[in-house]
Amino acid sequence: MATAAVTTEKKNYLNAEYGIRSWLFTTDHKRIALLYLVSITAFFFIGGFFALLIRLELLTPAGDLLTADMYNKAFTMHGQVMVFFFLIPSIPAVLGNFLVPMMIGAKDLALPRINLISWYIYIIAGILYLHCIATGGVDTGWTFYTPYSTMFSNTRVIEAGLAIFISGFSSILTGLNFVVTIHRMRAPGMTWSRLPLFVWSHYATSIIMLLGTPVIAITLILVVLERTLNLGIFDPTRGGDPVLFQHLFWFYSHPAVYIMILPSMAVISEIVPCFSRKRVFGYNFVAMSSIAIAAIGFIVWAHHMFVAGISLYSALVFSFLSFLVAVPSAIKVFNWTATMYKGSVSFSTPMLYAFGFIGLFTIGGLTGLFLATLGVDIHVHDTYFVIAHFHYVMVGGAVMGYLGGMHFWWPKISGRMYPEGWGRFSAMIVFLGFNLTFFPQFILGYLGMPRRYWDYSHMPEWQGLNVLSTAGASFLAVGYLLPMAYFLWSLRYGKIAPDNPWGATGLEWRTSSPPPTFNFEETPIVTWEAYEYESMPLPEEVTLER
Amino acid sequence: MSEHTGHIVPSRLNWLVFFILIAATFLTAWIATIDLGPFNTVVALVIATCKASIVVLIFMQVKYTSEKMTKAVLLFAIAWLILLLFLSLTDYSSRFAG
Amino acid sequence: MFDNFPLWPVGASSHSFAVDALYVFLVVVSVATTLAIFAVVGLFAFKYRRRHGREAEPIEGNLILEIAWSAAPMGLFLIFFAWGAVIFFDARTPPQDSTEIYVVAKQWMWKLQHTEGQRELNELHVPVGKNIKLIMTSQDVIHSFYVPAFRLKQDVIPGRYTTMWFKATKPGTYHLFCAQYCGTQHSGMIGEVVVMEPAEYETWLSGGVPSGTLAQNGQALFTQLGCSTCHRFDVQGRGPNLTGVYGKPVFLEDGRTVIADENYVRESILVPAAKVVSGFKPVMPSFQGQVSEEQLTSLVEYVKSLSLSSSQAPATAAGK
Amino acid sequence: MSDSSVAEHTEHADRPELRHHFADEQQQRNAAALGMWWFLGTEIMFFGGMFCAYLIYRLKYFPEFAAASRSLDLKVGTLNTAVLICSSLTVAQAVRAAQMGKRMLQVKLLLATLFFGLVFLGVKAYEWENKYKEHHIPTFDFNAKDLMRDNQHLFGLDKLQNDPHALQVREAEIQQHSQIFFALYFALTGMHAIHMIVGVGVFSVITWMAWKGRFTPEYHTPLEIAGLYWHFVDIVWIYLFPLLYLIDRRPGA
Repeated sequence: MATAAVTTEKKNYLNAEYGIRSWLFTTDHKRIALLYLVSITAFFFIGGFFALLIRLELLTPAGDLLTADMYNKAFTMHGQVMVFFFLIPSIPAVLGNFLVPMMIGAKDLALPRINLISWYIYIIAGILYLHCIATGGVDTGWTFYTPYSTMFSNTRVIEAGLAIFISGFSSILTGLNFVVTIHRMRAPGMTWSRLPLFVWSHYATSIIMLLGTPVIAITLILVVLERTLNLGIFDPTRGGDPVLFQHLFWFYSHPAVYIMILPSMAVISEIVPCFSRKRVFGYNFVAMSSIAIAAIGFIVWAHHMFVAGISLYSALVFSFLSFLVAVPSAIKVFNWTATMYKGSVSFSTPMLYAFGFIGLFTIGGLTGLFLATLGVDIHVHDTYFVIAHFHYVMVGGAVMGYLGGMHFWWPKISGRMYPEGWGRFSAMIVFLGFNLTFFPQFILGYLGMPRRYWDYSHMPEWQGLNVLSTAGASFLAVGYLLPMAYFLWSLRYGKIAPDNPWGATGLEWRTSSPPPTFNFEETPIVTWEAYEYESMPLPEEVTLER
Repeated sequence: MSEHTGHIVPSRLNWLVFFILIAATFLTAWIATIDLGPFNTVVALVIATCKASIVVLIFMQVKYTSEKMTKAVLLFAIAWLILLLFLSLTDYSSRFAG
Repeated sequence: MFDNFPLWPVGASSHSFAVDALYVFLVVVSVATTLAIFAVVGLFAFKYRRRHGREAEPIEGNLILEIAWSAAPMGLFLIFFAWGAVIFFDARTPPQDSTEIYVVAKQWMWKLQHTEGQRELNELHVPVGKNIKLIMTSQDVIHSFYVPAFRLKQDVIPGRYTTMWFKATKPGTYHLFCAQYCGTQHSGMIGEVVVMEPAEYETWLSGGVPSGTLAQNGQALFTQLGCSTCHRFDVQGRGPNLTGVYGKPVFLEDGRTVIADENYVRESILVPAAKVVSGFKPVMPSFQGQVSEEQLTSLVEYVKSLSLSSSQAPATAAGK
Repeated sequence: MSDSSVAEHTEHADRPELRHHFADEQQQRNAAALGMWWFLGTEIMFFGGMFCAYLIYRLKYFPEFAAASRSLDLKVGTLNTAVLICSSLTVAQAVRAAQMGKRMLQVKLLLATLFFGLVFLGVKAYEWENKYKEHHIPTFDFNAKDLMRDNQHLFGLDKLQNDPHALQVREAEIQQHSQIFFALYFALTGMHAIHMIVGVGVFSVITWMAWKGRFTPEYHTPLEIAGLYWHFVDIVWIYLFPLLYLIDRRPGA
C-alpha cells in the first residue's frame, strides 16, 4: 500500500496550511505533537540548566557557587520541571500523539479539540511555572513534603503547586484521548492482538494518567489550601498527620515513574523488531506486562516511605508488592533480547539507542531491587544511591527511549533523514556520558552521601566521585545538544526521506512521509499480524546503506 | 439504525427509581437516629451504595448499554479507590494499635 | 590516591555487617545478571548482524521460556524480600536492655539527651558494645537521623516519637547526617557520633556536669508539676499508680488495650483524655504547651524508670 | 477550530454533526460516551484522595467528627439530597424526551434541572452562611465552643468540670480536631459545589442547544454525555450526605 515516488507538490500535514494561526488553532494530532515537541524541548533545556547548576556546585565540597537557598531551589525546580513539564508529557504527548492514531489506522485522535485544549492547559501551567521561577522559585524539593512545604518554606509554593495541578489536567486529557482512541478508532482488521506494542504501552500509560493524576491534583490543592487558609490537615501541631501527605503524594508519584518509562518501553518494542527484521518475541507477554506494570505500579507506593515512620507491618506489605512489579519489567528485557535471536541485526542509530536503553534500564531496574529490599533501603534511602537509581530509569530509560524514538520516526515526522554518522556518534556519547555521570553516584550513595546536600566540606573524600559525575554531565550535555543541532540541520539539508526508510511494518510507515493531514489516502484495512517482518521486504536504500 | 437512539427507559421506571431514591434518602436519615452500634455507618454506606447503583444502572443507563467497557471502567476506578483506601490503612491501622 | 575515591563506607555497628552482606549479595546477583544480559545482547547483535543473503528467521515466542524467566526472577526476589525483611525487622525492634537516649531535632541541629543527664548538641557519645535506643522527635519539620557507618536511618517526625536502635562495634568518630530535606541549612545539619570504650565512656559521662540523671530531672518535674498529687505510690490516687506500668498492657476505659510505650506515655501527658485507663476518670489536664520536648523526654524517662528493677537501673533506683 | 479541514474533507457534508475523523455517528457517540466514563473514573479518584484523608481522620478523631457532624443541619441536608435527586430525574427524563424527539418537553425538563441545580447551590450557600455565623469555617474565627456545649458527654467534658485546666486543654484539642473535620467538610462540599457550578454552566448550554432543536432521536450525544456528568455529581453527593451528616446521630451517644 506504500505509495511510490514522492513528488514535491504533494500535500502533507506540514504544508497543508501556513501561518501561525494554522498551528495555534490546529486540531491535527500531528501538528499538536509538534507544538508539544517545541514546548517540552524548551522545558528540557530549562531543567537541564538547573542540572548544570547542581553539578557545578557539587564540583567542590564547599558551598561556593550558589547560596544554600539557591541550591535548594535549583534541585527543586530541576526536579519539578523535568518530571512534570518534560518527562511526563515527553513521549506520550509528542510521539504518542503523533503515532497512536496512525498506528491504528485512524484519521485523528477521537477527541481532537480536547487534544488541542490539553496543549493549551500545558502551556498555561508552563507559563505559571516559569513565572514562579522568575519571581523567586520554590525550594520544597519536588516532593512538596509537609510540614516544610505548608508551614516553613518562604518560597512560591502555592504558585508551583497550582502550576503542577494545572499541568495534571493536560496529562489527564491526553490519557483520556488515547484510551478512547485505542478503543474506538481502530481501523478495520486492527484487532487487539494486532495492535503494535507501542499502542499497548500507551494504553497502560493512559490508565495511570487517568487514575493517578487526580490524586496528586487534590493533594496539591490541599497543600495550597493549607498554606492559604491554614487548614491543618497535614500540620502535626494541629492534629494533622504529615505522613498522610506522603501517602497521597506517592500514590500518584510512584506510578508517575511508569508514566515515564512505559512509553519508552513502547518505543523500544518498535525499534528492536524493526532492526532485527523479526517479530517481537512473545508478543502477548510484552503487551500484558505493560498492563501489569500499570496495575501493580499502583500498589507499591509506600516503598518511598520505609523509614518515614510507617508501621513495620505496612513496610513488609509494600516491600513484597514492590518486588512483584519488577517481574513484568524483567519479562520485557528478556523478550527484547530474545527478539534479536536469529534476527538480522542492524546497528542504525535508533537501534543503538535501544541497546543503550536495555543496558541502562537493566541497571536502573536491578538497583531498584536494592531499594525495595527493606534491610538495604534503611541505609541507602534518601542518598545518592536513590538519585542514581531513578536517573538510570528516568534518564537512562525514558530519555534514551525518547531519543531513540525521535530518530526512528524523524523521517516520518519531518520527511527528512538525519545524518546517520552523527546519530550513531551522539548515541554513543549519550551512553558513555550518562554512565560517567550517574554510576559514581551509586558509590556515593552507599558511602552515605545524602541527597539534596549543598555543601559537603566536612566530607571532602566525596569530591573525587562528584568530579567524575560533573565531568560526565558535560558529555551528556553535548550528547543532548548534538541531535537537536542535526535534527534542525536536516530540516533543510537532510536527504528526502522515503515513506518507509527502515522497512518497518507499522501502519504509520504505509503512508507518505510526512503524512497527509488525515494520515491515509484511504482508510487502511489490516490483514496482517503485528511485526510481520518476514513478509516485509527491506527497502533498497537501506539494504545498500546496511 | 435503531442503535443510534439507544435504549429508551420507560418513563414509569424513571419515576420508580426517583421514588426509591427519595424514600432511601429519608430512610437513611431516619435510621441514623436509631442506635445500631457500629452498624449505623455500615447501614448508611449500604444504603448510599444501593442508591448510587440504581442511579448508575437506570439513570446512567449502564444496565442497557451494549458497551462492556463502561462497566469495566467503573469497576476499575472503584477498585483503584479501594486500593488507595485499603493500602493506606495497612499503615494507619497498625500504627494506631501501636 | 584513593583518598578521593573511597569505595566502601566504614562499618561500625552490629547492623553494618548484616546490611553489607545483603548488599554484596545483591551486587553480585545484579552484576551477574547485567553481564549476562549484556553478553547475550552483544552475542546476538554480533552473531546475527545484518549480512547479505541471510534472512531473519520468524520466531513467535516460547511459552516455556516465558514462564521460566518470569518464575526465576520471582524466586530470586522472594529471597531478597525475606532477607531484607529479617534485617529490617531486627533494625526496627530494639532489644529490651537498650540504653535510651532522647533526640530532639530542629532546623538545623540535633539535640541529644542522655538518661544520665548529659546534653549534647550535634554530637553523640555512646559506649561500644551496648545496645542504644534513640527516641526521637522533631520540633518543626521532618528530619532523618542517619549514621552511614551504622547503616541505619529513621525519619524524625514532629508530633510523635519514632525510635531506632543500634549497637556500636568499633570505637571511632562517625558522621551523623540529616537525610530528609529540611530547608536552607539541610546540608549543615550534620554531627558526629563518637563511639568510645566503655571505661572511656564512663569517664566522659562523669566528666560533664550533669544536673542529675534524666530520670531524676523527670522526677523533680513530676513533683513540680503536681503529677505526684494524683499519681501516688502509697495509696490509690485520682490517677493510676505508675509503678511497673511502663512496657505492660494497659486496659482502657473504652475496652481497648494498649501497650504503655513511649508514645503512650507521651500522649497521656499531652492528650490525657485520648486513652483513659480503665477505672479512672478523665480528670487529668493536658500539659500541651506547658512542657518542652526536653522536659517531656525526662518525664517519659522517669515513668520508665519506675518499671525497671533496681539491678537494671542503678541510677534511677538511687533517685527513688 | 477545524472548520477548514472539515471543508476539505467533504465526505460527511450531508451529516453536519459527524466530525471528519469518525466513520459514522455510532462510533462518534461511543467515543464520546467512553471518554466521559473514563473522565468520571478520574473524578472518582479525585474525590478519592479526600475520602482517604477523611477516613483516616475519622478513625483518629471520632468524637470530634461525630460532634461536628451533628452540628450540620440534618433537615436541610436531607432536603438538599432530595433536590439533587429531583434534578437527576429531570435529566433522565430529558434524555428520554430527546430520544423520542420531543423538543419542548426537553427544554422544560432541562430548565427544571437548572432550577433544581441552582436550588441545591442556594441551599448549600445558606448552609455555609450558617457555618460562618456559627464560626465553623476553619481559620475564619473558628470556634468549636458550641460543639463542646452540646456534646459534653461525648467529649468527656462532663467529667472534667472540677478541673479548669484540664478542661481548657481538652477544649483546645477539640477545637483543633473539629477544625480538621470542617476543613474536610469544606474541601469536600466545596469541590462538589464547584462540580455543580460547572454542571449548571454545561446544562445552560445544553438547554440552549435543545431550544434550538439541535437534538434529534438520532443525535443527542452532548445531552447524554452531560447527563452522565450530572448523575455522577449526584452520586458523589449521595455518598457525601451520610459521610458528613450522619456520622453519629444516635440519640443516646
